Amino acid sequence: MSRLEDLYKEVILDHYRNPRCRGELPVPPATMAEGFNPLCGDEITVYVEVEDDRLARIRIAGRGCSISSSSASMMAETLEGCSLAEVGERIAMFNTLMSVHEASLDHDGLDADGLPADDGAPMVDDDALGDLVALRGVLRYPRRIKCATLGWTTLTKALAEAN
Amino acid sequence: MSRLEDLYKEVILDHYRNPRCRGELPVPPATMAEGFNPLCGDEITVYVEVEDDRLARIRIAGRGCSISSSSASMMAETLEGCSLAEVGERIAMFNTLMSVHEASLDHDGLDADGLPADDGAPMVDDDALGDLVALRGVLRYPRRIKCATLGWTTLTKALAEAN
Amino acid sequence: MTAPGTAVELSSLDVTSIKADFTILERKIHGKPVVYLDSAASAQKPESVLEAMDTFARTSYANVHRGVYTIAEEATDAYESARRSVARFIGAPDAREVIFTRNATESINLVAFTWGRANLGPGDVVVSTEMEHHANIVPWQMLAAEKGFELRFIPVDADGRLEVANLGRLLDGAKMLTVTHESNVLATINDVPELAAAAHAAGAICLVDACQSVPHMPVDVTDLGADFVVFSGHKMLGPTGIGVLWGRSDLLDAMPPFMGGGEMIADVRLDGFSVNELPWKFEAGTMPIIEAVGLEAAIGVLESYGMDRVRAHEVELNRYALATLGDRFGDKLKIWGPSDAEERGGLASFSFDDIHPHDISQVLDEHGVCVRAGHHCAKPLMRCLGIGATARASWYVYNTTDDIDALADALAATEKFFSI
Amino acid sequence: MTAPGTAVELSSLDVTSIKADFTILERKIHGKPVVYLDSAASAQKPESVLEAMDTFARTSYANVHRGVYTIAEEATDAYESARRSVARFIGAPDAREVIFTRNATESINLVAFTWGRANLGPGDVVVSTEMEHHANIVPWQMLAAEKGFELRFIPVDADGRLEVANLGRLLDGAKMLTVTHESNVLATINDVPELAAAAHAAGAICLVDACQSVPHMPVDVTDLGADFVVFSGHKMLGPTGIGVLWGRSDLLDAMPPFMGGGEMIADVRLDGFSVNELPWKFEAGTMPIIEAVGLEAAIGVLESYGMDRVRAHEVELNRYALATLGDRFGDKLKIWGPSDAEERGGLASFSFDDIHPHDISQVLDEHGVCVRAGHHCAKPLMRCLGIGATARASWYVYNTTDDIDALADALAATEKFFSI
Ligand SMILES: Cc1ncc(COP(=O)(O)O)c(C=O)c1O
Ligand SMILES: Cc1ncc(COP(=O)(O)O)c(C=O)c1O
Repeated sequence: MSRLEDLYKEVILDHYRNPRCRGELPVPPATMAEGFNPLCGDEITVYVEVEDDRLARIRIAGRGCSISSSSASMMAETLEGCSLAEVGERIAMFNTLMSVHEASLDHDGLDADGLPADDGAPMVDDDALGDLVALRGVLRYPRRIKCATLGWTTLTKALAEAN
Repeated sequence: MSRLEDLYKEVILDHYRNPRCRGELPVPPATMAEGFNPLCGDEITVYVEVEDDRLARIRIAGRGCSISSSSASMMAETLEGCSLAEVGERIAMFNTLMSVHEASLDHDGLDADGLPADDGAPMVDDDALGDLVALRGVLRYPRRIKCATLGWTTLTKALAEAN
Repeated sequence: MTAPGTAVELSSLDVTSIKADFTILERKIHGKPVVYLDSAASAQKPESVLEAMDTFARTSYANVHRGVYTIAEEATDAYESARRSVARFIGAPDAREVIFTRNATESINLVAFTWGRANLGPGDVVVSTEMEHHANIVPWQMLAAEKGFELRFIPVDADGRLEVANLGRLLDGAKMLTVTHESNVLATINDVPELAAAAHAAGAICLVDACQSVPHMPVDVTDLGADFVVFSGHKMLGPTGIGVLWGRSDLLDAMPPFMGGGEMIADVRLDGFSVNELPWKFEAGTMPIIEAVGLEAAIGVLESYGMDRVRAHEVELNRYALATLGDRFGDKLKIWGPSDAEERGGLASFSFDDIHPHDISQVLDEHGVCVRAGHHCAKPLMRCLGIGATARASWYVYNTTDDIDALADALAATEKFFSI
Repeated sequence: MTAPGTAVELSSLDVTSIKADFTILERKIHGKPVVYLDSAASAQKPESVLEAMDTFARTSYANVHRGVYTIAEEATDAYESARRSVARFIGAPDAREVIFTRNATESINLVAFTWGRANLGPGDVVVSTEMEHHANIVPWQMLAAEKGFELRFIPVDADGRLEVANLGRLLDGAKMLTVTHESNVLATINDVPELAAAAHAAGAICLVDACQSVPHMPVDVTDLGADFVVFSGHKMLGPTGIGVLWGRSDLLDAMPPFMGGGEMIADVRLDGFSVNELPWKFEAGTMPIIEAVGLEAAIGVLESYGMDRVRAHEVELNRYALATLGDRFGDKLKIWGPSDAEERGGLASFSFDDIHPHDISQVLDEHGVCVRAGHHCAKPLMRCLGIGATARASWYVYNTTDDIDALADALAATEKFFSI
């Protein structure tokens, strides 16, 4: 089961069982966005409230698999309270980590294990990622990458609404 | 070349080289109809003038392959001057001869030579057909049947116009 | 996995010899023999289908209809022979009523774009059901948005059956009832003859989405009383790239053409065109010729099994699956749809112990068990059921009770994995 | 037939070894070796294409996009890899701009039904040419009848070239120029970069029918300057049942979807739906998955030959054919289109001594020689040329000068037969 445990790391299962920042926020003052994963039907709603250029509050509603729920939960926990500049950086970093997704039509650059090959692979510093590094294992499962990124792309839309 | 000569009988080549009843008729009093063979692009126009329940005059215009030209030429030669009742009978007889065409979506009933098998095959008296019997060879070439029938279906339309 | 020999005897089909015809089923996934339980999404292809296509391509391939040389004649004969086989298989009165398309989705769109566009406008009504596949909802929504007619849906009851109590009211003023023969999520088999009769009584015509029925049970379009019937080749042991629309010839004759191009025309001038006769009127451009040959071979295989026996086999698997999963997982596992094995098609969508279907499918794969997870292109139905997704296992001619046991074993392992 | 050894050396391609890859070319017709000269209608399929499809179906087949299990992942990867290969082959900036369809005809209809329906109305103009295939005329005629825009045609001159003297006036007010890259009758290769630039200067976009060019010469969609490019798999050594639409992503993004169904949606509710992203937005229902694998293999084969060399080979055959047929039949045989071998694609449509093309093709078949006879789905062009039909011989990677000699010998026999 080592392959599976690579995907379902303990920290992922923990966030799945005990999701952080669950709930809704009144709109307005908050803004919100909905995201769909056409593959599995998962729906997620991200609520954000921006105050003084900070992501003051973030709440996640909707349902998802362990990967999408835990990714959104980790995202919310990591980003709540951060400055918008930091939030933008984190999102960019996560997108880079998952960039096999963005290039999902072009993921030739995987090594024999399905992990990004050294050359040309996105390089993201594990330390900067914190818990999120646990999601690296998803890269082995290209179809699940959309699960991992669902919360993040929905957050990006919600923040765009806030402008 | 015996296969070929079965298709291109001498009488067919004769009608092809010297087509009978070529030309047009003034409309009215004549009526006319146009026919297309979508396979090869052949176009034929049949002009008819009915007087006293007789097919008084028939003219053929347009271009076609040896099979469609000769079939139309033989048709015109045979039918000009006949009573409408006789014309109807001849058309029906020809359609029976070519009925592999009408059932071209269902021509399972061919024998090993591609000719209609005895059982279930259309039985038409060779004597009654006259020269037209030469067109029997076409049945071996299912895709050419539309060539042989083009003049006849167009005549049927032209006669319908006359009513 | 249960010990060898415990598999229930299924007298209806000789599955062992059938299975040997499907090379892919010899494969191992992560070291485990593959257990393919996703035939409702697409079926595997037997030896004789692959061979028929390969042989045709190696001996008689050419473009059809447009050539008089021998190979082109042979190719045309093969293509039109496939049409006749389809007509025979579904009891179509006339082979000219069989139109080849890319898939069932295109077949439905064809009807919406042609019959629909010509016949539907403001004040008109199209009735569908809450259990339809997106393929039988979205084309009508797109057309409704353009033409301004009303779209109504027959609701689904708690057992996953169509709620027909108010059918008369729903059909009032309707011009079209479009309904699935079998739900690809609930396994419910709808009473199409009754529904079609009700539609006709209300002055509507009836389109039947037979994607899940034609591959799995005897279907006769005349017995159904339908006006249009659609299905896909790839779900019935045939190749991808080919689907079927059957329609009553009077309706097809009256309909405008769909796509424009070669073969569907009788004549083209710079200022206009005239349309070819049926069935070619609806077949624009070079069609899936090799695929038609494969579809005919698939029909031959199914006919050799006998569709009655295919159905009997699947009902036996239904019975075994309902019993096994019920015994082993009790209330933790909910199978959606009717509870009677006889009333179901050969599939089971389930919810399991709050584990997300995606995660179920992922862990099952580790055991070689292939099931689908998601909304199965039936999001409106998912909303009715109050869920986002299900896992779905579906069986076909090559599946056995061993496969159901493998599913159950893998589900037990899944439960354990997520409860650690 | 000329004696062995007299065949002109074609340095560009190793045709002997290529030919060995096409089993069907070993066949005999009426006792004569088959001489396949109908690749412009459809090409034969090499070993590696047939094998790629067969192997995929035997090892990794499942429906794509909707499953997370291993085989479904492999199938999805194979399907999306085919898309990337197509993008690379035609120099598409982004694989998401490559839409799979059933054939080129559907690709053009897709643009007409979506871009056309959204952008064209009374007062608008679409410009096409007199040398188009029906696939690039009828869809626009159908739409013009519905939407009331004007359709104009660039005329063809006596040499079979587009008459561009009045291009500016024709393009005045146009929103779309839709033009073939190479005429499937005249063999004329149009100057698409110049035509597309003229279209853009007039404020129109440009669709290129590349059915006859992509299989036969290097084509780069960016170099063409086109906005849409369409072609079919079956003419480029690939399977039937799959075609391609390439489009600029900004145009595709702005277009409404075409057919409704699974895969093309992001969400469906009873009261509406939202659309998926590119390219899937335009791919409704189960696509030709196995065929995509075959198309990728065909591209691999063509790339291994090198498209420059494919083109060079065909030009050499052009040269040989023009010389041989001219020498042997003089004025009795008229080849339509440009007289310079370099300006022509690899085909020759001809009229011969008043013998009807149908009759020519029939007698040629008796000699094993396969040529097409008819209007080649270009009836408006036939009317311009003042003829009803032509016979057409077309060559490809597996043809040699021997095949041209066989054609000439069979033509001599035809002449003799009809002059008896
Ligand atoms: C120039 C041209 N355009 C369009 C087509 C239509 O292609 P298809 O039948 O594959 O859709 C063809 C081939 O028949 C062609 O030669
Ligand atoms: C009930 C039903 N309708 C329609 C479809 C669509 O079939 P296809 O994708 O072959 O067009 C499917 C299969 O996915 C189905 O199960």
